[in-house]
Amino acid sequence: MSAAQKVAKPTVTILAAISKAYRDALAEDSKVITLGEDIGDAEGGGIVKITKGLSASFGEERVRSTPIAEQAIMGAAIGASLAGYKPIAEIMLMNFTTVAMDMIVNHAAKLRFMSGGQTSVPIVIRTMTGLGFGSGGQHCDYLEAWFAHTAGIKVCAPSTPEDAYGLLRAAIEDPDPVIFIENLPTYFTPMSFELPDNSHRVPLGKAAVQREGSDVTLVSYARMAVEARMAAAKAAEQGISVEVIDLRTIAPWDRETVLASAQKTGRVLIAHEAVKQHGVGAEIAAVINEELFGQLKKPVKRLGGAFCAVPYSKPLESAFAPDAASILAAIVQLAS
Amino acid sequence: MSAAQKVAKPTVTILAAISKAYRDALAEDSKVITLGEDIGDAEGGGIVKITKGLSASFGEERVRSTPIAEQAIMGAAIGASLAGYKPIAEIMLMNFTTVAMDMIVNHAAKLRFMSGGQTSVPIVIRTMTGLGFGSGGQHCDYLEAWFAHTAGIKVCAPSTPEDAYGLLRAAIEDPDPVIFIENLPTYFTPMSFELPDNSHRVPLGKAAVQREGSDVTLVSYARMAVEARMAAAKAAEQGISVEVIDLRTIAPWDRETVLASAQKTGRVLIAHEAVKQHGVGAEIAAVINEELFGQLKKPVKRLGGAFCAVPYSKPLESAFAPDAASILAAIVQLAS
Amino acid sequence: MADKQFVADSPALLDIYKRAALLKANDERARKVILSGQVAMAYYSYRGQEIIPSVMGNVLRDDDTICTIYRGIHDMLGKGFPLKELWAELAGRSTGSCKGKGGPMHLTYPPKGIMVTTGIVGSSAPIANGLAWAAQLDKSDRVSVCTFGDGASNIGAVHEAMNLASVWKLPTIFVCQNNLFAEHTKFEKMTGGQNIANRADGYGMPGVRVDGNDPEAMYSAFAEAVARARAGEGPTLLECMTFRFFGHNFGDDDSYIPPEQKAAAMEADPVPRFRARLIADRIASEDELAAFESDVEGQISEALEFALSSPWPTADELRFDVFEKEIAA
Amino acid sequence: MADKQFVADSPALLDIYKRAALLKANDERARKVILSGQVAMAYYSYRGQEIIPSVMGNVLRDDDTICTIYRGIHDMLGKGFPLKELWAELAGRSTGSCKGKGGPMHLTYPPKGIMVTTGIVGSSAPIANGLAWAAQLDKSDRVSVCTFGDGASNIGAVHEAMNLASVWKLPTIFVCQNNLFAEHTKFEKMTGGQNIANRADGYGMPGVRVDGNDPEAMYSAFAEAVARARAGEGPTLLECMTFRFFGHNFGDDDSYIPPEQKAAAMEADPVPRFRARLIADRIASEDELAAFESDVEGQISEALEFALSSPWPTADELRFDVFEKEIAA
Ligand SMILES: Cc1ncc(C[n+]2csc(CCOP(=O)(O)OP(=O)(O)O)c2C)c(N)n1
Ligand SMILES: Cc1ncc(C[n+]2csc(CCOP(=O)(O)OP(=O)(O)O)c2C)c(N)n1
Ligand SMILES: [Mg+2]
Ligand SMILES: [Mg+2]
Repeated sequence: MSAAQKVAKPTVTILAAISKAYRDALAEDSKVITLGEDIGDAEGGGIVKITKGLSASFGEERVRSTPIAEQAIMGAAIGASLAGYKPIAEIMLMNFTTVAMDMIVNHAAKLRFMSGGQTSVPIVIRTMTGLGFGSGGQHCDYLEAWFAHTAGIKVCAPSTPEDAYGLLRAAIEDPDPVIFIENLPTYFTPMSFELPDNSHRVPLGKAAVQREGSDVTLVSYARMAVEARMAAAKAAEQGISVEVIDLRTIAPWDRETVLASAQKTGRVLIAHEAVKQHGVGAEIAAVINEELFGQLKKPVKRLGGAFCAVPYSKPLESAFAPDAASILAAIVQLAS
Repeated sequence: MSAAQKVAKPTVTILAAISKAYRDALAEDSKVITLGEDIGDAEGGGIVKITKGLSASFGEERVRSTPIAEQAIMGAAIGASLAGYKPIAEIMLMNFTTVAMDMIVNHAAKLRFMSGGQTSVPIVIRTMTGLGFGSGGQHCDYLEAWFAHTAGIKVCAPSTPEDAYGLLRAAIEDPDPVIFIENLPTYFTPMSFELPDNSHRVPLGKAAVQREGSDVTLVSYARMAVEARMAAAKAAEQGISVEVIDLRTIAPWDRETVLASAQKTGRVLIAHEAVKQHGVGAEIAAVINEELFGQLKKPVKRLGGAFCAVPYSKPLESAFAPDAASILAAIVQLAS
Repeated sequence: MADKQFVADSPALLDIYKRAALLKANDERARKVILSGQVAMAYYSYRGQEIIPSVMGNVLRDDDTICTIYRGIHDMLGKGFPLKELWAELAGRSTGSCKGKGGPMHLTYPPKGIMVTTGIVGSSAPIANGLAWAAQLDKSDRVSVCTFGDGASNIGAVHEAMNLASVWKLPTIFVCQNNLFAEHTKFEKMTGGQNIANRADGYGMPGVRVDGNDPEAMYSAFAEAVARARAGEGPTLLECMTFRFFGHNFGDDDSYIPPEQKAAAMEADPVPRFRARLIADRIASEDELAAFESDVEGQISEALEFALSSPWPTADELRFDVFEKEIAA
Repeated sequence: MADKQFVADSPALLDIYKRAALLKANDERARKVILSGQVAMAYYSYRGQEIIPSVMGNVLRDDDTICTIYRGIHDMLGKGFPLKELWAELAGRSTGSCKGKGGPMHLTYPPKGIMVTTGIVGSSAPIANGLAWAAQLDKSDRVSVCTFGDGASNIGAVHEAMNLASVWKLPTIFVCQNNLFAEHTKFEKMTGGQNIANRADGYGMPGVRVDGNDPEAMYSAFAEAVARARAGEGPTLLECMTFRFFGHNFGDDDSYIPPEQKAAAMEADPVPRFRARLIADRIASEDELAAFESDVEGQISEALEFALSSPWPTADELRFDVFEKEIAA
C-alpha cells in the first residue's frame, strides 16, 4: 500500500471482485459456464448486476438465464459437470436452496462417493443472504451449518474483495462442489484499493488471521468478520489485544490456525449471524474444547443469531444478530 | 414388572407402539388426520404397515394416500393445520425431507413467528431412517441437526416402545410442528411387555435417565441409545458405572438433565449415527463446556457417523456409525 | 356448470370497481410513502393488476381462504385486509397484523381468510390444498384460492399441488396472474408451451386463460371456478392475463421491459377504463365515484397515521411466537 | 421428422431381442441369488419391462448418456453395463463399478454413458438436462436420456426439468416407464389427467404414449425422439406402457395388485412373445436364440463368480471419494 493510498479511500467492493472473478474465469476456461434466474443481459444481468455483461461477452449458451426452478437449475449444473464442465449455478437467495436441497445434498455432494470416484461434480453454487434490508424470514437465512454437516460439499463465505475473488476462482477450479455464500450488505462497501490480479487465489480450507493479538481469539466469517474487525479495533483502544480469524472457508475449516491461536490466547469467542444453537460455532467450540482441554482460561464463548426466524421490523432485525458492539462486550467479558 | 414377566421375553415393538399411538389419536380426536405415500389400506397400509387398518377404520378422507410429491404432502398438512386440523404427514424416508425442505423450514417452522402468532402449524412429520439394510446414501441419512438448528420446529427420536407411544401422542397434541424420527432397525425388536395405555404421554423436551451411574455420562438417542444401553451394561461388568441418558427430544434438548449428570460424573460421551462434524453432539458438547468449565475431568467425547455418505457395502456400512463396541471403548478410555 | 351463466350484475360491477379503486389508491400511496422515506420496505407494486383481486374479493366469502405471495397486497386488500393493521405491519410496528415480525412479504389476517403470504415462489399452492382439504373434511362449501405468477408456474411446488388437487378433487382455485414477466425475465423465455392454462388438461382439470383486466370476463371465469369448487367438482386453473406497470420491485430498473409494451399497457390502464365504463353505462355517477375515492384516500391517510404513531416492537419479541410457549433454547 | 419413418429392421429386432433376453435372464438370476442368500440387497425387479431399455440400447450410442433410477438395472444392461462390474457392485465388493459404495441403487458406469442412478424419485430428470446442455455446448449430436416411473411424473423435479428442456431446446429424452404402479399405489389414484404423455403439450414438446412392450412401436417412437434430439429440435416425452411382474421390491407383498391384472400381464409376457415372433418371421432360428440364451446364462454365472470371489472393501474406503483429495474432517 503506497502512502498516497493510505490516506485515500478504498474504492473496490466485494461485488466488483466477484464480477471480475466471474469474468476472468469465463475468459480463461471455456469449460466454465453459468446459469441462474435473471443472470443474462436481456434480464438486466442479475438482481445486483454481478453478472452484467457476461452473456454479451460469452454468449447466452454459456451464461444462461433460467426459468424459476431451482431443482432444474441445480440438476443442469450437476449434469453439465458430469460431462466435464465447471458450472456456476446461482441460487438467488440462500432460503431458496431449500427447494433444491435434494439436488445439492443427495446428488451434488454424494455422487463422487456413491460412484466410487467415477464421477465428480465440480460445481459452484453461488448464493446470497444478508440482514438489514427488512427481508424477513423467507429472504434472509443462514444455513451454512447444514452444508458443513454434509460430507462432500465445501462451504465458503468471504468478507473482503481479495478473498471473494481468490476464493471464487479457487472454488471454480476445485474438483468438488462448493457452496459460495455472499452477503448482501457487504457487497457495496468499498474495502480495497485494487481489484485482485487474475492469478490471485485463496486456497479453500485456509483461514486468514486478519489481525494478530494475544488476549482473545475471535473467530468469525462473512459479515460477522467485518463486525469482528471493528470490534477488535475498539478493543485495542481499551488495551485488549484481539486476534481476528476470518475462517473464509467454513467447511473444511482451518483447525490448525484456530487451535494455534486459541492455544496462544486461551480465550476464544466465535461469532456468526446464523442461529447460535447448532450453528457452526458449536462444532468449532466442541473441537477447541476437545483439543485444548485444560489449557483455556475461559470457556469458549459463542455469539449467534437469535432462536427465531429473521424478523422484519427494524428494531427486531437489528437485535437478531451480533454486531460490533455485542462482540466487543463479549471480548471485554472474556478478557476480564 | 412381575416376576413372571422377568423371565418371559418382551413382545412389544416400537412399530406396534407407533401404530397404536396413531390409532388412539385418530380415535380420540376427529381433528387428527394423516397423509403420505401408500399409507392407505388399498396401498397395503404403508411400507412397514404402520398405518395398516387405519383408512379402513377412519376413512380415506382422514387417512389419505398421496401421489409421490413431498412438497404437496407437506403443503397439504400445513394448510389443514392452519384450519384447525392436526395432520400427521409421513415422509417415507428422511432423505426425502430434502425435496420438501422449503415447506418444512420456510413455512411450517416459521409461520407462527412471521404471522406474529396469528397462525400455528400443529403438524407432525413422521419420518424414518436407519442403517443395516444396505440402503446406501440416498435411503439412509441423519438430518436431525438441520432441524435442531431451525427455530420453530421440535425434533423427537425415541428408542423404546413406551417413548415412541408417549412422544408421538405428545407430538400430535403439541401446538407446534414436530419432526418425529423413527429408526428402521429398531422397529422390529420386541423391547417391552405391554403396549402403553392410551393416557401415556412423554413430555417433549424431557430426557430419560435410562440407567443411573456415577463414572461416565453417556448421551444419545434413537438407535444409538439402544447401543448405549448395551455398552453401559458391558461397562458395568468392567466396574465402570455409566449413566445413560436418552434425549428422546433432540430439540429442545433437556439441558438440566444432561448438565446435572455431567456435573456429577465429570466425564461425558455423546454418541449419534449422524455425521459427527456439526452434528447434534457439537451443540451439546459446546453447552456442557460453557456451563461446566473447569468442572470436567476429561474433555467431552463425541462419537458420530463417518464423514461420508452412508455406504452400501456391508463392511463399510457397519463401519460408518458407532456401535456398542466403539461406545464401550470410548467409555473405557474416558473412565481411565 | 356448463349451462349456468356467470355474469356480473351492476351491483357486483360497482363493488368490483370500488375494490379496484382502493387497491390503486393504496399502491399509489405506498410508492409515495416509500419515496418520502416515511416507510422503508421491499415493495412489489401490483399497479395494473387490480381487477383480478377485486373480482376475487367480490365473489369470495370471508370464510373462503387465500394463500398469496409477496406481490399480494392487492389480493389481500381485495379480500378485506383492514388498512390499519396492514399499514402498521408495513411500517414494522407492534400494532401490525403480525406485530411487525412478518412485514410486507408475510402479511396474514385470518379473520378475512388471509392465511399465508409467502415469499417463496410457488409455495402458496401446496398450502392452499391443505386449506381445501380442511374444507372437504369440514363438509363446508368454502373454497381455497392461491395466487402465484407466470414465473411460478414453472416451479415444482405448483405442479405437485395441481396434480394433488385434481386427484383429491379439492376446492382449490389456482389463480395465475400472468403479468408477462418474472422479475426481469420475459414470459416466453421461461415458459415451455404457449400458455399456462393449457397445462391444466394434463392434470385433468379445467384451465382457462382469461383477460384479467376485463372485469366481466374475469368475473365469469372466477365465479364459475368458485361455483365448481363449492359444488365439489374440484379445482380450476385460471390464467389471468395482466401487466405490472412498475417493474418487479420498487426501485427496480425496468429497462428490460420494452417501452412500447409498457406504454401500451399503461394506456389501457384497467382501472380508469373500468371507471369510465361504469359512468357511461350509468352504473355509477362521477360524483358517487369521486366521493368514494376521496373517502378511500382519507382511510389510507388515517391508517398511515395510525401506523406511524404506533410503537415499535421491542427486542424481547424475538423470544415470542417461535413456539406457542416460550422455550429457553 | 414428420415425413421420416422409423422402422426397426430385422437386425435391429434381433439385437433388441438379445438385449431383452439378457435382461430377463439377469433378473431371474438376481431373484434366485437373493433367495439363496448369496447376495443381500434391495432389489427392484424390472421383469416385464425389458423391451423399453432393449430398444433404447439398440438405438443409442455409447456416448449418449442415461440417468436412471433404482429400478434401472434393465436400463443399464440395455445400455451395455458390463456384467462383472455390475454383479460385483451388487455384491458390495471392491471390484464393483462403484467399489461397493453405491450398490444397486447408485450403479454408475461412465464408459457406457451410464452417468447417474438415483434413488430419489424424479431426480434423474433435472440432471439429464445438464448432460444435454453439455452436448449442446460441445456441439455434439449426442442425446441425454432419463428414465423415471409413472409415479415420478407427479413430483416437482420432473416438471421443472421438462419445462427447462423445452425452453432450452435440449436433446433430452424423457422416458416414463408407466408400469401402472408406484410402490403400492395405482396409476389412476395418483395421476390427475388420463395419462402422462398429454402433459408434454403444456410444455410445448411432443408427447407420445406408446406400448412399451411392443418392440416395433417402441422402436419407432424412441428412434424418432432420438432423431429429433440429434437434429437440435429439442426434447420429447415418451410414456411407455408396461407392467412389472413382481411387486415394487423383492419380498414385497404384492396383494395390492389385482390378481387378474397380474395374470393377464404375465400371460402377455413381452419377451417370449417377441421371441416367438422372431422365429415365426424367420428373423432368427430357435437354435440361434437358444444358443444365445445359454451363452448369456454362462456370462451371468461367470460374473457372479467373479463378484463373489472378489474382496470386500476395507473400512478406510470411508475416507476416500468424499472429495477428490482426502481431507481430514
Ligand atoms: C423459490 C424462489 N426462487 C426465486 C425467488 C426470487 N423471485 C422472487 S419474485 C420472482 C419472480 C416471480 O415471477 P412471477 O411468478 O411471474 O410473479 P410476479 O412477481 O410477476 O408477480 C423471483 C424469481 C423466490 N422468491 N423464490
Ligand atoms: C422423493 C421420493 N419420495 C419417495 C420415494 C419412495 N419411493 C421409491 S420408489 C417409489 C415409487 C415410484 O413409482 P414409479 O415412479 O411409478 O416407479 P416404479 O417404481 O414403478 O418403476 C417411491 C414412492 C423416493 N424414493 N423418493
Ligand atoms: Mg409475473
Ligand atoms: Mg411405476
